[in-house]
Amino acid sequence: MTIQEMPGSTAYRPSPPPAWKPRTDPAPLLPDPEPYRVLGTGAAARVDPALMRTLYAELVRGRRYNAQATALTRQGRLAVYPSSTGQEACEVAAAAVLKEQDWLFPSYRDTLAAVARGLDPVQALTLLRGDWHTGYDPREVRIAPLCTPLATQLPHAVGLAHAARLKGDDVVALAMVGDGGTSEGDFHEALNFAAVWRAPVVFLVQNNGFAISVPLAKQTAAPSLAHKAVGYGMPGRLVDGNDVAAMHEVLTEAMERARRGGGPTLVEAVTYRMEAHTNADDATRYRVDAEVEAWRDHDPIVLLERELTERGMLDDDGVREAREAAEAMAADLRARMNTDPVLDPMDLFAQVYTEKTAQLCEQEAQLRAELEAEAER
Amino acid sequence: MTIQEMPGSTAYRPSPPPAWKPRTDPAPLLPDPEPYRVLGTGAAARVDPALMRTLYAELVRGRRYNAQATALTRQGRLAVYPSSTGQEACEVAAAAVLKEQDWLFPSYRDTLAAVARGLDPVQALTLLRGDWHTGYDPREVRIAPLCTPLATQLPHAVGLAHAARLKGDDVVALAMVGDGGTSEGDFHEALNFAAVWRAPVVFLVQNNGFAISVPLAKQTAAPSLAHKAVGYGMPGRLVDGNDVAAMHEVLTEAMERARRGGGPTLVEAVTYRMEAHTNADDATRYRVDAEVEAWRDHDPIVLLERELTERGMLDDDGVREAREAAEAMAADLRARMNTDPVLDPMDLFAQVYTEKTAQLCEQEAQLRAELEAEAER
Amino acid sequence: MSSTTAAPGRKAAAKPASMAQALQRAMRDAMAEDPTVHVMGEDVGALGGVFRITDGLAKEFGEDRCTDTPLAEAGILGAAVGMAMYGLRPVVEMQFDAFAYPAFEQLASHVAKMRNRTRGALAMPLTIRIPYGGGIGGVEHHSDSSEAYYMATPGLHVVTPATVQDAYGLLREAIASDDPVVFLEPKRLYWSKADWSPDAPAAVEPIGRAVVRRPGRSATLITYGPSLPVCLEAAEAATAEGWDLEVLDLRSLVPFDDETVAASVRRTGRAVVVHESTGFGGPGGEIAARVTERCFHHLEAPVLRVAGLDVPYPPPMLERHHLPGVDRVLDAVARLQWEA
Amino acid sequence: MSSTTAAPGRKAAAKPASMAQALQRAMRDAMAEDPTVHVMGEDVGALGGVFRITDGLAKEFGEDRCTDTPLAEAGILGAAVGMAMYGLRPVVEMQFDAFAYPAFEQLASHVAKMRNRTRGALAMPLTIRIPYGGGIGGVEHHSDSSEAYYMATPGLHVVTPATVQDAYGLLREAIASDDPVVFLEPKRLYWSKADWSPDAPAAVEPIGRAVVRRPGRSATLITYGPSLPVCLEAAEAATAEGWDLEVLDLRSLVPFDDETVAASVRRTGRAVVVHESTGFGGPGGEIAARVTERCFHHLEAPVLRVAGLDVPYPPPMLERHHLPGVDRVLDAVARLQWEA
Ligand SMILES: Cc1ncc(C[n+]2csc(CCOP(=O)(O)OP(=O)(O)O)c2C)c(N)n1
Ligand SMILES: Cc1ncc(C[n+]2csc(CCOP(=O)(O)OP(=O)(O)O)c2C)c(N)n1
Ligand SMILES: [Mg+2]
Ligand SMILES: [Mg+2]
Repeated sequence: MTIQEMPGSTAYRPSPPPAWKPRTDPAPLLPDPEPYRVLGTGAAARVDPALMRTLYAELVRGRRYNAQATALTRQGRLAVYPSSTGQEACEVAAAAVLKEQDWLFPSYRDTLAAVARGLDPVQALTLLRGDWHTGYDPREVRIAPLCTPLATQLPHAVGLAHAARLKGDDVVALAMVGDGGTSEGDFHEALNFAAVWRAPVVFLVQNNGFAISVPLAKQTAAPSLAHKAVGYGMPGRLVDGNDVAAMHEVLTEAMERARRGGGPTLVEAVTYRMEAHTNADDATRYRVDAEVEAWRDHDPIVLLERELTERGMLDDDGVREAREAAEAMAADLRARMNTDPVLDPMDLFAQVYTEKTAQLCEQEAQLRAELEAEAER
Repeated sequence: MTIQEMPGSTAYRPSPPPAWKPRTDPAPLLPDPEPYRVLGTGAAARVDPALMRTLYAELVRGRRYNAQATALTRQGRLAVYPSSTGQEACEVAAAAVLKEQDWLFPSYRDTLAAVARGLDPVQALTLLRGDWHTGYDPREVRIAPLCTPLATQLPHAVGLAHAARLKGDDVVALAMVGDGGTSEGDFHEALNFAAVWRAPVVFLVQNNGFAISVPLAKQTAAPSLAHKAVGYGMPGRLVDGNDVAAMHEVLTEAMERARRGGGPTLVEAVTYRMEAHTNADDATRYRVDAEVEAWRDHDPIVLLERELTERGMLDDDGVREAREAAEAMAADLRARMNTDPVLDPMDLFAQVYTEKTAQLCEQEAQLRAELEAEAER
Repeated sequence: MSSTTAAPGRKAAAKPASMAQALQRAMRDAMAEDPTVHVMGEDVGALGGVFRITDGLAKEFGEDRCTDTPLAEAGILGAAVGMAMYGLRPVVEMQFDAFAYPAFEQLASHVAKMRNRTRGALAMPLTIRIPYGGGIGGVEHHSDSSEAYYMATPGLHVVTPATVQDAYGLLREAIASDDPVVFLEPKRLYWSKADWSPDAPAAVEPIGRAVVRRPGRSATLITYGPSLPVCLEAAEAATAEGWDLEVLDLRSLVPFDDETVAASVRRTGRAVVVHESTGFGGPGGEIAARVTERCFHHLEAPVLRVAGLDVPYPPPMLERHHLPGVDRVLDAVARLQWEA
Repeated sequence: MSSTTAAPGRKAAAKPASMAQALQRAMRDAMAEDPTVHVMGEDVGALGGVFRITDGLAKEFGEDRCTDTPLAEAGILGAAVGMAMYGLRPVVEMQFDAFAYPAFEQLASHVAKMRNRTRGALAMPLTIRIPYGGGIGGVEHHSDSSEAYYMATPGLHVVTPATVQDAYGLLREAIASDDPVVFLEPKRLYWSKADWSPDAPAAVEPIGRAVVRRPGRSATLITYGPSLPVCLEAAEAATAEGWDLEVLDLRSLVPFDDETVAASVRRTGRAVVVHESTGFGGPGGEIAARVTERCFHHLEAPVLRVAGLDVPYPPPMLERHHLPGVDRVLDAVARLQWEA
């Protein structure tokens, strides 16, 4: 499971076939046939126990976050919530491998990754609550706006990483996308740009089996999504996305490779979406409970708990502590989300352009007059 | 160089990683490390001599066609001409492997493939002459309109092939695209749809080293363009695009595979654009003559002539015959292109919709009045 | 009304149905009648689409007739182009307005132009269904009004129903049309209901004809799709001010029914165009300009426009300030220079 | 005129230069002054672009500052968005109008909205250069007038020069702007020439201001980009009929200079909008509607429009019938109800 440095391709010039040389050796770019695992294998012995315990606490907190956000949605406090329940290992690992200066490019499903990176959950949930589109300053926290148009965040990650590299900054971008998103043209274009530019970016595909109702088999006929990497000339890695230790190891390696100029990596994390697509979705229309049940035994928290317990690294106290911390986070989130945000409709006009156009000033004045009339009634 | 049948992927359902199975065996999908060649190798003995001689005549005619079209452009008879000089083996082979009922999806550079398929060269050149956008009835000749927006013809080919398969018709679509075109999102989406649908379509990438001025190294970092195939779960084939016998063999195999329900294939033909991108381009800005010269010895006609001559299958008479036929075609083309086409401006309105809207009728009446006024002056 | 919109076989009395149901039924009847009709898009199969408009079609007609595609809009529309080239009649569902943008090149450069480029040899009998507009509390990119883009692209028909009856009738016609139709479904009217039977669609006017939804003499409200109920409500409220407003439902933006619209405005002498799309560069400019060109000397006041604000679509909690409501329509009517 | 448009250092006398040269010089000066300016696109490097507008930039500033990208427009614009997020100031070249369509989703859903979505935290100081319009004998997809699409997308500035001076001045300003600018270059004016020196750009008005190119009293021709020379020629020809036409060059479609335009039309009482884009759903509708809203009681006749036909752009041999020429402009002027 070593990743070979990709030789620079800029020397390539067209040459007649008798002199043909492949531009890159494909063999090291191909993923292993099986998803890489650490928990429950000999490799687990290598992992730093402190890291394991930290990841455990994060997983527990992440699961609680998902539950709380789901509950808030039922209570009408969120417009919609796409839960990452079952996918917490991917979310948590993605945040954990980032350095302070690195950037995260999340999709709508990845609020947990943003929270795990340190973003205030209330800010992370702004989009889904509906008071504004983005609830934080992306530059301050180095988290791009949660992205809804599928795969469109990937070229952004490439551009940002490329810009940082041109500037000589030590910045790596980690971009997240779903299995369905890999079918979009923007996925293709982003990976290609990244490889040609050797941009320091890591693409993390969470293959959770479905794009809303559409199962992977209707999405791709590829041996694995990680196999797509070779077509761009970057390494593809296949990982058990519910094994947080494996996720952490593979992503760390990919980040380091990007950091030292080795270019991008495509990581496919095999996981499963335990809940419906969002609260508005009805998963019974397209999948059976037995399938969901089969994954319960392979739950990311169960896997890690099993490993830690077997190796005497986690006792009841440890479990309680993690749960208490999670509850505290949830209580705080609940309290702060159970208020109606105070909004200023004039914000609609404030940042369409750097300076409001005369046209927008007119419309602003009109709306202000309407609101005043409304208030008087 | 066998191509494995792709196993149906519809049985795939998400399963936890301990039960992981790759959906397809990647090994047979990967291209050989070197472009496949026939001419000058032992494999040449296998090729039907009659086929070789036919292909030879077609290559000679194709080269002459390119020269004539280029000359017509210099004389102002064509608005623009993207020459396929040097790439005739790809063009000729693409046409030769099609059955009557099959469809060709050419790009702007592939008028020769259309002509080799039997289309009247004057009709093939209509777009480039500028009297209309498409000079023929695509259904009649089963050649899609020459396509200019890069790679956009590829999903069309997939849709058509899919429709034919649903209807139970024995139809395969062959779609042509350039190396630059492989970077477009539509390339990705088309190949993915084709593989998921197991559509009977063959994708032929002519890697001629450049997208206008941009060399392949700035286009991709992949080991080869054929390596992209594995990411879709289809076989990728790498071929010497100047070896017409190799092209014919590989394309025939891919067409047959598609025909018997085996799904799509991606073929990368390694070739070289001997002329500038079009007559309007200045190739000296981005490449040196030495590079062009290096390819002269690997010219498709030279390669085949060498093989045929060495094996006593072509004598001076044969060469002369081929050239005379080519000259006759060129003379006819010249004569018919050296007239001003008679155009009816009312055609502008005729086929915007099935029925002219009231709005278009108004505009038509106005233009008619203008033309009458003009005629009276 | 073209005969293709009459439902085959059975007869049923009118009963309450939603626009969503009427749309579903239109596809179902079209598929039953014509084996070349194929429905395709993201989640249109087992799920029946995120709005359930294709509910049951995959089950009834099989996955080859109602197909869950990979997630790639350019690929979907591009494949549909190829299918149409081979004689099929694809009905494409785009999941939301903004998610049709990846298919823009296929739409503008191929779908709209194919008939023209080939002098009529290749028809594009495609229907592209796009749920559009806001008012449903959707997060960003789920509430765009994108009709201006399609109107500005010659070769496309642009159609949008505002009633349950039209949802059925216009969609049947769109599917039967040999020209590509961008079929814009006002998503906040999906659950609006009316008494309706697919057996009695005779009252439905064809594509290309505007319809007077409320006759009136004081001024004309020109509208379509999601804003029709707003205009009808405004017209009712206006009676209190002594205004008798005529409400026109355009139904099809392309072709545009100049005749009906101009006739109304010539009669009333005043007009307001109402739509949810942003005002600047939106459909209202074209409509106001056409009306003015044709009715100038009948106009007592300039044709006014009530439209969405010229800003990106707002987040759910602010969208009510963006959407043209009854008050804004009445304000505009009040500005029609009644004193003159 | 913002100070960023003054060229650094040397002084030179005005001498004949083409619009292409002025555009090249604008990028060169911007790159020399500001190391965050990056030019990117297809063939912009060694080739200097298919129109040679980026000629020499890669050589002078290196391939990292003027970059040949892979051939994928959504990827180009998407990457530029990311670069802008990191503080760069990308100048993207789209090779032709219709080849910007693949980037439509990135443009509409990200470029136009980023500042708004993030309450101003992420600016998009992007310039998207698009050669547009016809008249150069290009085959299909090489001559589209796509300005209506961009006008209908709030968050974008839409700018188009018609003179050599403006080509330099407006492009400098666009690059210096912290907002995204769709910079439409009238490709058939690339080789038009004027006496010009980059050292004396003081006469150039900023983005957002329309300019009177020819004062007149009988009627106002409102135009921009490729149609400006047509209107100036028409105005000259019109003197023979006794018409003294004012010609307005809009220069920027967004923001729109209502003040200058309305002032002119109020003075003349008559107006014709002239553009090459198709008429239906094109910019002319918006412009005519705005003018009418503001100048209704000053108008002697409806604002008329002279535009491209409502058809897909014609093949080279027929394009002259599509393009608004002097005669059509004069015909429209004649229809401005002079007898009234
Ligand atoms: C361009 C675009 N098309 C369609 C959609 C609608 N949509 C939202 S989520 C989704 C499924 C995405 O599946 P996947 O990429 O696997 O991510 P997951 O939701 O499973 O995390 C779809 C079709 C969208 N957001 N963007
Ligand atoms: C979508 C799109 N973008 C840009 C162009 C402009 N363009 C025409 S040909 C070309 C290069 C194509 O290179 P390649 O695909 O390698 O084909 P070749 O010309 O070498 O045959 C470009 C950029 C286009 N036609 N379509
Ligand atoms: Mg998924
Ligand atoms: Mg090429």
